[in-house]
Amino acid sequence: MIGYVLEVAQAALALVLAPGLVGLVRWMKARLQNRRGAPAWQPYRELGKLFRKEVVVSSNASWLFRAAPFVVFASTVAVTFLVPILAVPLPFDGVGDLLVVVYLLLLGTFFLSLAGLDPGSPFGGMGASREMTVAALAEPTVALAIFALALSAGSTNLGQIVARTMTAPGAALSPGHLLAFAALFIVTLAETGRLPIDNPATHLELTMIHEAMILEYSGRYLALIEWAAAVKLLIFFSLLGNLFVPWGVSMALTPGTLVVAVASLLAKFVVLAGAVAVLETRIAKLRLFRVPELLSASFVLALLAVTSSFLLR
Amino acid sequence: MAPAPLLLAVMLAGYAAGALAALAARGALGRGLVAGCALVGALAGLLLGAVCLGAGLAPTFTASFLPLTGLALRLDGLSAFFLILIGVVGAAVAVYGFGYTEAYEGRYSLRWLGALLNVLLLSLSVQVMADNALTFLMAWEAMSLSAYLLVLTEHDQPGTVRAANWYIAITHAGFAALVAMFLLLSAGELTTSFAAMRAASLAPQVRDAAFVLALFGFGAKAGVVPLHVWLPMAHPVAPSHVSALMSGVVIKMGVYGLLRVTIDLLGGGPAWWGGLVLGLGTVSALLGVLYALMEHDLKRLLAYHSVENIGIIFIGIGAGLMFQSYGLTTLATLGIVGGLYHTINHACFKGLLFLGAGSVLHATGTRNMEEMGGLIKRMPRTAFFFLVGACAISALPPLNGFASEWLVFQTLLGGSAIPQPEVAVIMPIAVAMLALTSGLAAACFVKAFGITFLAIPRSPEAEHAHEAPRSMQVGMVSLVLLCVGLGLAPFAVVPLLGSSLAGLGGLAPTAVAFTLALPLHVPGTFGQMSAPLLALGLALLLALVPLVLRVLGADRRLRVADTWGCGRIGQTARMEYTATAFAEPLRRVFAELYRPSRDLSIDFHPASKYFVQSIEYRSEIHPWFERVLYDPLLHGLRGAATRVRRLQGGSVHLYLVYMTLALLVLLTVARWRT
Amino acid sequence: MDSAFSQLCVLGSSLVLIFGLILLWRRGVTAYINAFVWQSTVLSAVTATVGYFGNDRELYWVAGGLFLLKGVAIPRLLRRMERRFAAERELEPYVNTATSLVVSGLLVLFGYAITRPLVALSQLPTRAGMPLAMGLVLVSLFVVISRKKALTQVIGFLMLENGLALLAVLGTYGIPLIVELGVFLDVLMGFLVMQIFIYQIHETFESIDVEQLNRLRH
Amino acid sequence: MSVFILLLGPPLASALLAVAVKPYRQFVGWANALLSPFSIGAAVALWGHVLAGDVLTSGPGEFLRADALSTLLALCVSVVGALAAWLGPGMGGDDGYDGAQARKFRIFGNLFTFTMLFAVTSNNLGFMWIAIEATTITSAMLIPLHVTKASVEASWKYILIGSVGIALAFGGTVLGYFDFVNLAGHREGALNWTVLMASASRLHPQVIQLAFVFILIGYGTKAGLAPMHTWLPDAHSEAPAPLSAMMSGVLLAVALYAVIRWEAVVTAAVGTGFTDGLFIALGVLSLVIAAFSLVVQQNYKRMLAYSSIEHTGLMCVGLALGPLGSFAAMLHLVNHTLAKSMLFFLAGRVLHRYRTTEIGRVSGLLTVMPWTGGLFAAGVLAVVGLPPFGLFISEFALFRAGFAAGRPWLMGLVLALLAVAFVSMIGHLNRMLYGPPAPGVTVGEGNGWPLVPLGVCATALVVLGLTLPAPLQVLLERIVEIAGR
Amino acid sequence: MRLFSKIFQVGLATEPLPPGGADVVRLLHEVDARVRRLFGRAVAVRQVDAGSCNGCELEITGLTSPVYDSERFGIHFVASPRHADMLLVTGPVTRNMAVPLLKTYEATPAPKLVVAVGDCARTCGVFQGSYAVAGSVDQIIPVDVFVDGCPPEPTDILRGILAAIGRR
Repeated sequence: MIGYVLEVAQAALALVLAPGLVGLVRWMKARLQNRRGAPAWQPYRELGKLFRKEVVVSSNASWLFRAAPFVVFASTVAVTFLVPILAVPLPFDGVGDLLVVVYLLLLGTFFLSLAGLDPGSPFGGMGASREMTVAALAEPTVALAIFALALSAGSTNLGQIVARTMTAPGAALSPGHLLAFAALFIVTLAETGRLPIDNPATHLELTMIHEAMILEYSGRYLALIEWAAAVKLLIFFSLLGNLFVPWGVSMALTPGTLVVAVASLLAKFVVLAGAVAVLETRIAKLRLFRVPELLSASFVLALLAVTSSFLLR
Repeated sequence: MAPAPLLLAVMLAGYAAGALAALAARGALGRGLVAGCALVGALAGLLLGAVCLGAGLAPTFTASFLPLTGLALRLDGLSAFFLILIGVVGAAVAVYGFGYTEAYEGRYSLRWLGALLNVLLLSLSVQVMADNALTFLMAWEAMSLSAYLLVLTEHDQPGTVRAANWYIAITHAGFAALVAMFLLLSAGELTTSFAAMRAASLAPQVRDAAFVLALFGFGAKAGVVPLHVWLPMAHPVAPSHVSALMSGVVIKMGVYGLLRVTIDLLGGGPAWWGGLVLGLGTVSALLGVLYALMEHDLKRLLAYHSVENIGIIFIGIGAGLMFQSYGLTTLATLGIVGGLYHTINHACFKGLLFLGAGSVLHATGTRNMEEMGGLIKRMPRTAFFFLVGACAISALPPLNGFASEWLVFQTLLGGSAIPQPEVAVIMPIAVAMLALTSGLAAACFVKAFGITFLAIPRSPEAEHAHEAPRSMQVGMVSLVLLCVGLGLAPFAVVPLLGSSLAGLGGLAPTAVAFTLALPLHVPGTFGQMSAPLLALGLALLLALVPLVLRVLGADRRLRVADTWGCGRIGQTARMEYTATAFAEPLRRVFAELYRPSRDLSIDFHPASKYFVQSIEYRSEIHPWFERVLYDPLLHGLRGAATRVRRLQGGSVHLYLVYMTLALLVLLTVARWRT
Repeated sequence: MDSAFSQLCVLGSSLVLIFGLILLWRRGVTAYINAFVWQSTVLSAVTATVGYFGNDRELYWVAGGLFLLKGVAIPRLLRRMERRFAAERELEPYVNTATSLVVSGLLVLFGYAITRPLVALSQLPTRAGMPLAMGLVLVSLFVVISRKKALTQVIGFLMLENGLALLAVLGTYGIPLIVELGVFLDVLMGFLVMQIFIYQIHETFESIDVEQLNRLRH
Repeated sequence: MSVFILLLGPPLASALLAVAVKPYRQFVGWANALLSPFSIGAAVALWGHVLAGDVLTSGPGEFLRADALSTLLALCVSVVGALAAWLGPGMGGDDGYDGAQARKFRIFGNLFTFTMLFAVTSNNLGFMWIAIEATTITSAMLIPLHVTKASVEASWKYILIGSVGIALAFGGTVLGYFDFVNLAGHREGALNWTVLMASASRLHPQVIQLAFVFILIGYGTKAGLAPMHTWLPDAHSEAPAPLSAMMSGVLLAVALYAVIRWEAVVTAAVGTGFTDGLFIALGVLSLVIAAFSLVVQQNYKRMLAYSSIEHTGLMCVGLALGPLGSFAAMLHLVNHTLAKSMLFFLAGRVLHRYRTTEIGRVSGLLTVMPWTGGLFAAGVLAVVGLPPFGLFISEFALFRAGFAAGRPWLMGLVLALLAVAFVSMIGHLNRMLYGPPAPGVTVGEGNGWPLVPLGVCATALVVLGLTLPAPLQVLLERIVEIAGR
Repeated sequence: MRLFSKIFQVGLATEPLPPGGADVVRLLHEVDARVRRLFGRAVAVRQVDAGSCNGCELEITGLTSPVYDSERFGIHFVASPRHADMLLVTGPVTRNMAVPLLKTYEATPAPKLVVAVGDCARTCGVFQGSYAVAGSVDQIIPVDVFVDGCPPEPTDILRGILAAIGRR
């Protein structure tokens, strides 16, 4: 029973924390630009505002346009039940493994891209096309990273991976793991629309990827999409944090370990957010047609990860 | 046991009656009879398969009907599975065809269309039950021939005859290989019965040769790269319900044959067999989807996706064969089960997609996606069905495509069990390629669905499109339900598939014990997942989110306005993103592969070059294997033909010279022969 | 006695072959017809000789038939055709005279080589002539191949049959009479049909040059 | 005796009737058509005798003899002869022939049938030779039924090459006789096949081999084996349709019959190795030439002719593949006879309507003459070896024999060549069947009754594809025994 | 690394917003309290150039710089009017831009505010009377706040925006 409670609590925590995480990255970036910046909780205010605004829908759009935000949100939230954020093992661990996670996220992307095409705006189509390109090219890297992890853990189920890594800490520092981490980090940047692949703060339609798709959205639909994007960032951070550096994740489900889990999770988030912020300050956006090069680099990293796991087995 | 002969008789009678009725009756009655008889036959076949698979029976039927060897039928698990496959798609296609062929009335010969459809179904059903080589080959050629003639239905359309020629040429080359293969296997055994082939002990070289021939023959039918060239030509020009049947079932006979021969008759082989199948599968999957991305002809796009999905099926089977060669029978069964699962899944969703494309074609009269758009409002049901198919083929959970791809992934992950790392390393590469394939497939179907159904119509035909008639909808709905059902119930389907393979050469004597609990737990290896719970969760969340929003008092105002286009005045279809544009980024990424030829011509205003009057952009992609593989072949053939033709030069003296030379040579041989 | 018989046979066969070779050497159609007449006459003489020495009455009939058919009837028809087409001279052949003679020499040698087992097997005194008969068959084939006029080809073909007849007579003292009669009938009919066709060729092509017959190809 | 009279009489009587009635009258054709079934009946009666296990002989010195092999050929010849009688010129209606032509056809066509029937029932190998030589003469007369440059050319080539070839066969006969005479001396009926067979095993191997080379080249010329096939595409394409059908359908088979008769003798003398080698060499060469000639063929009658070469080659290869192969070859012979004669009759209809033999100028055949087009398509699909037609079964049996005989590479080559022929013919067929009707061609089936017997042919082909009737099987098995396998 | 040491040395560059007179900001009417509360801490701005000489745009660009840093007030610029709460309109409305401006306004979901920046937006400035000019912003769409100046300083614009959402 406690497991199910924890499962729901974990999902709720993810939902609640996600906008703050985005705010944190933004705040850190502002500071790195020598700006005062908005506080980390600014995204909550924006979401709140959007939920209370009117929705304007294109006259060309169909029901798909209105259904897509819910699909995106639901699929993303569903993932939070499968990803170990605080504790393992959780009862839903067997419902889906890492592959399910990846394809659930793809489900969201799929519908969002369709929604981008629905109003018939050229920007939407452009965004959809680019988003799907990036998603498709990121896919093999994710799969290989999974392969590398699954090899050493003997399972693709996330709880299993975390538990196995905890019991055999040496694996976390193996070259396979490190390479896989690097590969997955690049994929995280791509999947969550971060620099150098996409600039979340751009105003120029022609350079957009994710933003271009959702140019038509407003009000609560926009809020759901933004929120889902934030949750997606949190999911990837959790994967990076907990799969590769699982320490801190509660395995005993006692209050004490849970507190430690929350604390360690926050610490990991801060570190990762800092890394993203520093990176985004340091580098410029890539030209769209050079993005595949970056992704293929990450693919090579992942491939090296797998082969090294094989050879060092 | 008792119902099996009865069901078999009903099935055969149904198809035969359908074929005869088609020739006899005309008009709506004729179409109805064709559809009804085919439906009866298909359902009987479905039941027959289900009964045998469920009860684990393997009844045999023989008749001294065919010369030389007699007709021999045997229904084991594998046959039963494929009977179910034929039944499922056949039934949907039959019902759909009733409405779809109405538009053919008066334009094309409905008699032959109906008769051949039934003959095709009949030959397919007989083929999967064949228990000797002659029965198999007869049914095989009957299938090829009827499919070929069905492709020719719209023979007055450009490209149809050419497509049919390519189809029959490649499929016949494959057939020749199959004849050789079976006769090699029968090793002088004149009855060519499969039982004798199983028992025969052949030299390794002969086995290898038989395998390569089988791979060629069945690969040609299945449309594996580089033997797939006929597929994107023939599928689009066939009537859509025939395309659905061809893509859903006919090409699957390649899969059936490959399994029957390599697993059952040959009992598996060395690791390179599996490696070859796996490699071909990987290449097919990737190239198939990459070429699909560049297609703007909706049915050609789907046809290329058939290449892709056959590739995925081959990946599963290839991995299974490899594991089998290393004695890892559980993993081997798993891989083949994955392949089979994807086989039936592909039959359902590709059948559905072709039927959907057929409805679109029916409504708009064009297959060119660039002339569609906005159909979701004009034909909402078809759009919804197509969307389900698109999601399924893109392997999105919780639909069926995901379940089988997941299984294939899991099999490949088991590759670490292979003792040789340098061999095992193939598996992660296959994993990566499979992942890339499914990502690209999703991109492709965003394009296919988005450009076809969404936004505003790009042509008057699309503007005035109408919803498909009821019978066509019924055909599609049945497949939609199957896509969902197969996606939700892997826990039930997988053990069934496992039992269908039970006891086939070298595989585990009984079905692998997949637990019948909710999660699909893959024994001995990597992951588990639960499709029903996943679907339930998604459904709950989808229902909950709007509810919570309402409870929390989110704003519910909604206003309809123009599409935002930076304030420009009036939106026309020409401003929309096109399919070409959608695929452009990927075309650049894979430019090395596509080697597109671009042709850009700009007309300037006579007064100033700053005013452009028109821009014409044409770009074509020539698949390189046609250039590298088929052109030299055709060239060589034509060259040889020209040289041989020169022999018949018209001079009677020359002819007499041939004769005299032949005489002298043969006399020399005869005189000095020891 | 046998040796004389044998000598006569070889002499006759040699003559038959030489008349065949004349075709390669001379150019005029008249000369060809004359050579053919002489060849047929010698052939029937050889047949009669074999009949005499071999005590085979039937062969006299054969010899008579041969002479009437090939020495008298067919040459008359040939001469009529020759006059009709005014085809005095053969056209330039595919192979010139010198080469033709060399080739036919080789062909006769080949005939010798081929018939070695026959000669070795046979006990008949006539056996020494068999290689020459085989040589004639091959040389006649060469004539048909290398000469352009339809008329010459017909003569070559008739000589081919002469060679075969010689082979039959020398090897087996002739095939059964009833069969032989059938063969005669066939030869006559075949020749008549060929004659009809030559007239037709002349009518439609206004020449009997076979080289023109080359529109059917591939 | 009566059976033989019934077999040989009708064509002879028809020919004589046609000679007697001048100018031509329509009743001559009808009389011919009515008489021709008697031949078929006689052939069936022979079949009955064969099934009962006895060999019918007749005439002085067992002059005529009908064993299983003869019976099969007699059946084929009489059926195709009857088809030609029914569908030939001079039966009324606008068939494109005048009275003189019809009379000529009735005379020589029936003589042609008669000579073929005589060839296959003659026990004496000399008479067999005479009859086959006579087939050349009678059929050559009919090729330029319409006198054109092309038909005259074709007939000249046919008569010249055919005569030279058949003369060589005579040489072979003489050599064989020589061998026999050396062994046994002059004897009554020495050229009788039965007599020859009785002492065949003691014949001198080298001599009989040389004889067989002459025989094979000679009769092979008539059978259309490469490289002596050269007359065949010309003659078949220029001959009137009924004659093409007879030549392609049965003349080739009769020539092959002669080869098989001698092959039995040679096999008894020197074993199967020698003949097998020759059969395979010539058969494969025929297949190669036919297959590649089909690739870029532009004339549909020539296409059918090359297809005949291909099938003769195939039968020849089959004869070299042991008893099973011989069985398959004979079955193939039956199937090919049915399919190819049907096709040539149909080609005649097409030619009559389109006035061209060019594939490229025949388009929309299915629209112009749906039934003719459909049957033509069925025929072509049959000759390329697709089920449910009989040729599929016989080809399969042939391959099975080849693999069982341990010749996988040879069979692989043959399969590949057949695939080339298949692809080519299907392509040509499609060019004819589809597309818009050629300009200036009247649309409509026209006189449909000739299609009835052809439809029966097609049905028979399908029946043979689905089942092998026991009487036929027994007949073919007997033949295999005769062929010395 | 040099970049990061520079960042560290500079420290915070943002200057506090100095209190200033309301003379350059003209409030046309009080904003609805609910709207004010809604937008109080988060407002998305879509900038519309209705025909400006781009002087005002230069100043607006200054708003996102570290010195003025509008983000600290929760003000950020967005790319689509669908996302926006407020339109920041500059320049006289030219004939070409009248309909686009109107469409932009329609595209913006309610509740929404309009801030017109610069003299031209209010009076058409030197372009007044030109054949190409359709009129001032308020002649096309309802305006909530005018910010005077040619061009106005970034601080003034910031104050105008804040005034519009009731956070003086």
